[in-house]
Amino acid sequence: ERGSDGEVKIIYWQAPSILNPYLSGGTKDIESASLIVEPLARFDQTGSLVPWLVDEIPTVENGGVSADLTSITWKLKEGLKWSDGTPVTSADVKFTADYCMAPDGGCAQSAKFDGVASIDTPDDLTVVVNFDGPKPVPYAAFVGAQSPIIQKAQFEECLGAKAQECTAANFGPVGTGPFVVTDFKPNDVITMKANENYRDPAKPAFATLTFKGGGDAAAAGRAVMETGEFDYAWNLQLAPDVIAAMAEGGKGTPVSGFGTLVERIEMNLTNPSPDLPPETRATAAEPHPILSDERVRRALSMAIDRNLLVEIGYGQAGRPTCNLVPAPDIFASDNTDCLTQDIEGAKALLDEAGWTAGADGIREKDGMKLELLYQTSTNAVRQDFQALIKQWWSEIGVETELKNIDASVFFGGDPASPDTFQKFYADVEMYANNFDGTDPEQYLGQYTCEKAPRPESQWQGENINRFCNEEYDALVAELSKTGEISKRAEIAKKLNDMITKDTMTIVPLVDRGRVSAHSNSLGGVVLNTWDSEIWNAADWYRIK
Amino acid sequence: MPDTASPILDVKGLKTVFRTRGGEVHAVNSVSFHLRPGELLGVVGESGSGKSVTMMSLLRLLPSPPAEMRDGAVMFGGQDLLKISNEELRNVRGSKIGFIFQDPMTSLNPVYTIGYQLAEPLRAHMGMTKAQARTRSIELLELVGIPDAERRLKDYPHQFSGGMRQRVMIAIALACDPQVLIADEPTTALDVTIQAQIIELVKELRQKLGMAIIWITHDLGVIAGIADRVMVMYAGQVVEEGPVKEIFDDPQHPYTQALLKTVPAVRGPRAEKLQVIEGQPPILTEAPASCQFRNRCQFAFERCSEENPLLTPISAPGHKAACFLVDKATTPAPETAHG
Amino acid sequence: MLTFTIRRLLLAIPTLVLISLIIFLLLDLAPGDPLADQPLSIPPEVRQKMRDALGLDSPAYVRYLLWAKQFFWVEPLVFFDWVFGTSFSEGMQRIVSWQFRAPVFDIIIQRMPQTLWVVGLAYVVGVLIALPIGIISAYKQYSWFDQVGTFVSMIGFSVPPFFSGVLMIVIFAIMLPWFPSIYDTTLVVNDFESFGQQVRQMTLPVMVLALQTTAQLSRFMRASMLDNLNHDYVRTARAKGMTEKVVLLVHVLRNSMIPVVTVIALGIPSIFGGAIITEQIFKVNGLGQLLITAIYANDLPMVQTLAFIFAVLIVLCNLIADVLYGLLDPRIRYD
Amino acid sequence: MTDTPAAKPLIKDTTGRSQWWDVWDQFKTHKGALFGAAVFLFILLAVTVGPFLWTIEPTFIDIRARNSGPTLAHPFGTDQLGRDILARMMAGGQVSIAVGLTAMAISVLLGTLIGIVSGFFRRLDGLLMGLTDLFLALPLLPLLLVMVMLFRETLSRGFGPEMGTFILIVSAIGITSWMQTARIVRGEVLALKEREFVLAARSIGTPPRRMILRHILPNVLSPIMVSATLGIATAIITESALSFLGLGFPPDFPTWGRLLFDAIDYLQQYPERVFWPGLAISLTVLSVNYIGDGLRDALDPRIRGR
Amino acid sequence: MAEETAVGPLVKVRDLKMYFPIHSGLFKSHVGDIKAVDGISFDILPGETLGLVGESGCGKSTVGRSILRLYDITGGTVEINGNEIAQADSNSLRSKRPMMQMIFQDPQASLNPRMTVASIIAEPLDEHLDLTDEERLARVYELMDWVGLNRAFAKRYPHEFSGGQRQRIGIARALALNPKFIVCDEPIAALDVSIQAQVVNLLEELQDRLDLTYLFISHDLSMVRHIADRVAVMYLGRIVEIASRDELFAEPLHPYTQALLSAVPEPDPDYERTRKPIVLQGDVPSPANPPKGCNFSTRCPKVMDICRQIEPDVFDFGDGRQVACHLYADNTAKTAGSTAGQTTK
Ligand SMILES: Nc1ncnc2c1ncn2[C@@H]1O[C@H](COP(=O)(O)OP(=O)(O)OP(=O)(O)O)[C@@H](O)[C@H]1O
Ligand SMILES: Nc1ncnc2c1ncn2[C@@H]1O[C@H](COP(=O)(O)OP(=O)(O)OP(=O)(O)O)[C@@H](O)[C@H]1O
Ligand SMILES: [Mg+2]
Ligand SMILES: [Mg+2]
Repeated sequence: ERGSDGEVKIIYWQAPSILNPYLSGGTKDIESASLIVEPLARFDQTGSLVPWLVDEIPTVENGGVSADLTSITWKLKEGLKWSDGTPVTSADVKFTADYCMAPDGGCAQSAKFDGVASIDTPDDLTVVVNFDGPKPVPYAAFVGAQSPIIQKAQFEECLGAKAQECTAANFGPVGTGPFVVTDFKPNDVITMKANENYRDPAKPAFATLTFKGGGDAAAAGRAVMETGEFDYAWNLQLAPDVIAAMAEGGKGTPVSGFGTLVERIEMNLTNPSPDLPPETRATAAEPHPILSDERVRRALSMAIDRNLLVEIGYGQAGRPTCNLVPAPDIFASDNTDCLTQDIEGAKALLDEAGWTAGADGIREKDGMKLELLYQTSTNAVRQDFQALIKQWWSEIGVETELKNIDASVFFGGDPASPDTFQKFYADVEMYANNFDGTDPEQYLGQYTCEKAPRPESQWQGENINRFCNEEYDALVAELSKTGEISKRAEIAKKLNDMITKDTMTIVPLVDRGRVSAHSNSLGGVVLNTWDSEIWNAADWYRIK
Repeated sequence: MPDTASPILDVKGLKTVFRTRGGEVHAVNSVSFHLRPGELLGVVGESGSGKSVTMMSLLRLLPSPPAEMRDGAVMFGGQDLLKISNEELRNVRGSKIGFIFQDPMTSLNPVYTIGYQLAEPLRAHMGMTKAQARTRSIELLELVGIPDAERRLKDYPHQFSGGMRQRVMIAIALACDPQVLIADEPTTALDVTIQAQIIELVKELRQKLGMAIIWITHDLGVIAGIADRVMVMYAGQVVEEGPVKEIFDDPQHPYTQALLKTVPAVRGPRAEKLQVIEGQPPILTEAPASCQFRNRCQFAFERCSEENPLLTPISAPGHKAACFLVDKATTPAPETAHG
Repeated sequence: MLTFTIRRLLLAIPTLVLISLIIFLLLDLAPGDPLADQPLSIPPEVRQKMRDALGLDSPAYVRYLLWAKQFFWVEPLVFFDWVFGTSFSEGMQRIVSWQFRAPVFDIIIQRMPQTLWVVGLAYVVGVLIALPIGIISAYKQYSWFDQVGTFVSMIGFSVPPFFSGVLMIVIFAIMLPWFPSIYDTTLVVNDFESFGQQVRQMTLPVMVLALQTTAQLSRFMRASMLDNLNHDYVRTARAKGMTEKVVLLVHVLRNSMIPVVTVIALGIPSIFGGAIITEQIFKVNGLGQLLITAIYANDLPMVQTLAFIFAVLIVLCNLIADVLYGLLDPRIRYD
Repeated sequence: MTDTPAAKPLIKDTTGRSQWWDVWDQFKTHKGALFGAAVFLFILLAVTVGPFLWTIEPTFIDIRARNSGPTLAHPFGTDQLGRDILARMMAGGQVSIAVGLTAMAISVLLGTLIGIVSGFFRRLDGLLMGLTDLFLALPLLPLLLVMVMLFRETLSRGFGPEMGTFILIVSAIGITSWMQTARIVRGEVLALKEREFVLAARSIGTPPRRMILRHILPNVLSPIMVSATLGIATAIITESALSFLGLGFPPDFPTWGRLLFDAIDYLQQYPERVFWPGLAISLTVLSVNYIGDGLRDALDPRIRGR
Repeated sequence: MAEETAVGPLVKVRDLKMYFPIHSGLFKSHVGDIKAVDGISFDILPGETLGLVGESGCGKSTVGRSILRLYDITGGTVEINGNEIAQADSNSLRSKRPMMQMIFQDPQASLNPRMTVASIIAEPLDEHLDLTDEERLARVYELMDWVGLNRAFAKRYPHEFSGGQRQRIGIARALALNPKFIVCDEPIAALDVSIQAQVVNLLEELQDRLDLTYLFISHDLSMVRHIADRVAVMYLGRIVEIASRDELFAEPLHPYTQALLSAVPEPDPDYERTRKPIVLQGDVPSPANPPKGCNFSTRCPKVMDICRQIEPDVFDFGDGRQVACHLYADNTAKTAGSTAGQTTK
């Protein structure tokens, strides 16, 4: 029964700063907002699409998607109401698109609306999205926690540049979700209460919800598993033994799930030497003196024991992987060559490449030492990885200099800073990345030649490695035109292999899952890594 | 003053030692003296001779540590001030014995008004109300000659000149009509003109109130003007004691003699060269076992470095000196007879 | 005194303007990007659009002048409107945070209570503990109390709060579940029970913070007391027959407090600066946490405003310290 | 002038001896200081000579031995990667102490310089005190980020990555922590300026520079000493915060601060891991503080003579 | 001591003024002055000692310091040994420092507690001469001998000495550069009676030996009588009377001088019983706000109406004796200019 279970308390060690997913793509913001605003369809814990505010997922088969793949028709559930009691109509859906696509709005999710030409609302419950060309995978707009429906009445005045000024709306959006905001303290705490007008009269079971933010993962885990002050803690990026010890506290249980997040080492194919002029430093004009050689890259990969990395860094929240796209299953390549460490093989490969051991044990070739600068963002697990990998590499005669950079600088795109991951003023760097939803097209499309960051593009671009291969570019183009799912999977696997197994441009290490924890008295938790982690909060209840 | 009146304050064999990091300092060594009612006892001696420490020991005003009263008795009103409880002592301090300190500039608390500081002992010892204390404070300030007393109660010490601060100190000391007033160099820091004012004031007050006074000073001129009896101290000991005329006209101890000669005069013939007492006072690291003045004394002989001369009565009544050379009145009477 | 105060205030204006400019230039020069915490899956073109929407790319002097106008003109007007119910500021652009797209002052005001409660109270508690410790240590110099006090305050100096805070949590929240480890900023104190709850949740952070304040201040107090105990007026008070209590607490204390009070006043800005690490450990989410998250998020308007308010407080507290000095010590008159 | 024998006990035969012997003589009498010096010396020895005796590399990972408690092979145990904590403590100590001392020296130098100049030259006073306020108000983190951005690479190239980072960190801590010292010193100088011996020096014609060096500086030594000892603690701790933010040394480079910080996650499972660096930092700070106390007394000839 | 030859004065002070400005109000505007020294003139002949007496705060120290240009004076001229001091720039001033030196009131405060005796005495040598270490040490020893300090004390610190010894250190420092003229600012005030005599004797001895000229500031009249050849009496920033020692002490003319002398107690009980000091009422007015007319008019026992209106002229009684008091106005023949103090010989 709605509201019968009292209060539920969630802690995110990153605090939400805004409740409008269109103005911030941060996980904390999107997931907290997912309790309030909802999309038309979601991904479930297995990665498959489930209808949410609609009755069924439109497909070509059921006629929801036009045969030429240029439009998709969504039919809203009947009787849906906003939390303020007004009905949800197709106009709200159309408005949502207008809102995000308005110029000067700075919409964080505008990529979701790529290719949307127009939206028609033939009636109050029908939404037709027309694309400007065939769209093999039309489930981007209005799908997933990133792209929920917002209320037209509330956001009407907030179009375009004014979006930034609508504080009240951004802090307390009217939604269809199980909860409504009663008080939002940015970067601190959100208090919510059950949505009176939620479509299922029996839900949510909790009358109020407290969403606390801030602190660190250890404290969050402690609050759920040891002191029992909170019911749910998000993303416990802690060493496995620490989590295990906390679980012994007996108040809560860690849960984990896997998505597409892959911790990887990126090889710089261009020369980052500080001696080069800034115009050509780390650009395609200067190939990397060491890493341009595929054998060196492969040897570096072979020296790594991914199983141990998982054991040390992630425990049950990680598994070794050799793929950039580890999931969903149909897109995941079966490539497992890298999983066994092969120090001797690596040595042999380096010998073959002409790198011979020098007097101090460090390999050299043509008077150049095999020395690498290895950078990553600041994070305890990453620093442990760095230390381990450095040791392995030293075993094969590679000298490594480690560097860690504050995440806000490393991932901040400031073109003036030498320490951003895009600029890549290092030989190798390590971080994790994933893609939204289940389709890797855009993700794999990042490694085309023209997406390499360079001075002309203000160092913007996702092709961090400056990988450039015509064949790859051609395959990417083909993928964008292919609609059939098995065909797409085949191309995607090929792309994945090209950039990992074949060229060792990207050296995947760990397929990182998500570990969260919930108290033993909280029932109904289903960890979902494809959508908002707390996607089914409406179903949560208190175990009596 | 008749010799017969029983003393109001009788100090016997007072010994005060400071324990410092560098060892002990024997600042006061077996000092005995007495004070009769209504009498003004002048105490002279050069800097460091133990004048202040002696007087502060009487009221146990020295911080302990480092100071330690090793021995002696201070008889006042039938009690030994060195033995009574702190509570009883507090009833003597400020109410029966007033104290004026050496440096008027720092002896008043800078952050309280004069009125407050004056009223404090009045309220503590005489149980006065605020209003009574105020009235009395005004009286007192007028008594010590501070014009516009009522208004000045609200002033802070720094708003007073040195001379006026000293008057305030006197007013505080007199607040509870003490039987004994101890004035530790009350005019040394002041100009002659102000000094003259204060001396006039004290003479006047003495006549009015009839209290006994101990007046410490370096300035023999001041002593000559106001004292009935004089006590000369050197290195923590009394070396000579007697009626003022005796001391100035017929000094017995070589130190007193020298002291009198070092002072140039404003009147009379001018000496070509000043007399000096060569050398320095000794450092009092242990209790004296010999004459402390011997190194600076032109008459020193062997015995001086073997034995510490006792204070011995001399022919003139009430005149005593601690020197082997003095012409004794009778057979040397042991010093213990009385101070 | 009044003219002194006014003169100092006037003199402070150019200093503060200069400080604001320097803070701005520094922040502008600093690397980092307000979009750093956005997921990597957001493509660069979209990022660029978000940046444009925040007005990030206009030239520095434009942004500075805009900020200055907003800070010195718009925000005071808003305040005026709020107090008098007028509407002069209508339609004017306030200083808006890049993280929250909300006026920074609203958020600062939201954060104020918990910071003042926790950090402020810790300061008060620290002061209240430090003073008696300092007084007793001085009065009983070299006693065991004094020695222990010295030792403990040294420990207080040398143990960082990120250590002592976690230790407190482990001991008093986990092993002995007496206090909560997470501060509830939404708690409304309206009855006895919620008051108790508030006290309980403040206990640990206040203890951690107070330890540091106590350590520093008790040293100061001790030194100042020792200094004053040797003054002549103390002897005068004793000679007047005052009890030791009066001598110590009336005469010596007030004099010793003069330098200490100014030290206390100079420490006040740090209350408003929040206690970054302690706030983080206990999730107090006060101004310190606001500043640090704003820095991490490269929320320049927020950082700039907070830093500048901090500068104003520092200058003001300097002034307050001087004025207090003058008020407490009648010898000093600034004219 | 004659000197009475009674005055003699005060006098040591000071002619042949350098005054540093006097300082040492006085220092010796301060029990706390002597104890502090002994502890500090011990720590210094442990971190410098220690690595020659205990030869395990601090960065060597023995993954099988990870999270081991104190054993013969690892007397202090190992960390989550199986690195020997004793070796790391010693290596970390070298860095932490070096950073602490150098950063403190920089901060004290700056603070003293600015304090003296602004106290001594009235005209510069307003300006320099404004500067002090500015530095107090500047948010530390962005300042550090800017410094790192502007100088890390140049310094790394000039001095090697480790030395470069060292210089960077030390100067970063130094230039952001001098303000307190400056204020205190300024106050002292203002008071000293009124003392008669400064006037005496002026009547001799001593120029300002020598006036400062000869008369002012030695007399503000004791407050400087106090800030210096406190400064070491702050510097060691600030360094740990910096390395945590990734602004410090390379991540495999142990420092006490980082060891402490890393160990806090494991506080419940392996409390000894927190204990060692915590103890080391506290002991260092404590011993330096007592040394400071002793030095202050020893350097003051007025106390020394007693 | 001055020999009756036609030598000109060594020190010539004319209309010296030293005002300390008082700033107040919002913009620290200049609202007034503390007129610490308000137009005084005097000469000091070579080898002579001029005593300067007066109450505390009357400006004695300020005169001494102004003459040595330790303050930037407000007005007037100072000439020492033919050199203009009052307006000299800092470089030429520095080069003239060796000939004029000062001895300070508080021997404790005027010695840097962190310097050894040797380095204190050597400081002027370092500043002005270029000596080798040995020469310097030799000179330091010589100076220590002169002032009667045991050479063995060279490495000791000031606090290890008694007051008298400390003052000797100060004297040695002042003598280091062979000055001609020394300002002694109450060199004995902080010392004990028995030590005072030692220091005064030393000063006299050194004067004879080194042919020094002193300005001896003191408020101890008996000591001034002993050491000074001529005496100037100051009251509130002005010289009220200047005369040779014997004349002044035998027959003080100015009412203030009379009061001052009568207030000095004598160590003679008989005399003291009969002495009737002229007790001045009230306090010295503030130099920031001196009374109209004669400065002394507020406390003068012989005050007349004119005193409160008009500042008295200086009346010259010949032989260098001058008095600034209206009482002597009928002594018309002896009126000098408005500047008191020139020795007219
Ligand atoms: N707190 C103390 N610690 C150690 N020695 C002390 C202390 N107070 C005084 N003395 C010593 O006691 C001796 C006597 O000092 P006291 O103050 O009584 O001298 P005094 O005769 O009053 O001199 P003055 O005329 O200078 O006031 C001196 O040698 C002094 O050094
Ligand atoms: N630097 C200064 N600033 C302002 N006023 C000053 C300064 N120095 C001295 N005065 C004032 O000038 C007047 C004369 O002071 P000065 O020190 O010359 O007196 P003095 O005769 O030497 O007194 P004492 O006998 O106490 O040494 C005093 O009123 C004093 O307050
Ligand atoms: Mg005394
Ligand atoms: Mg003077």
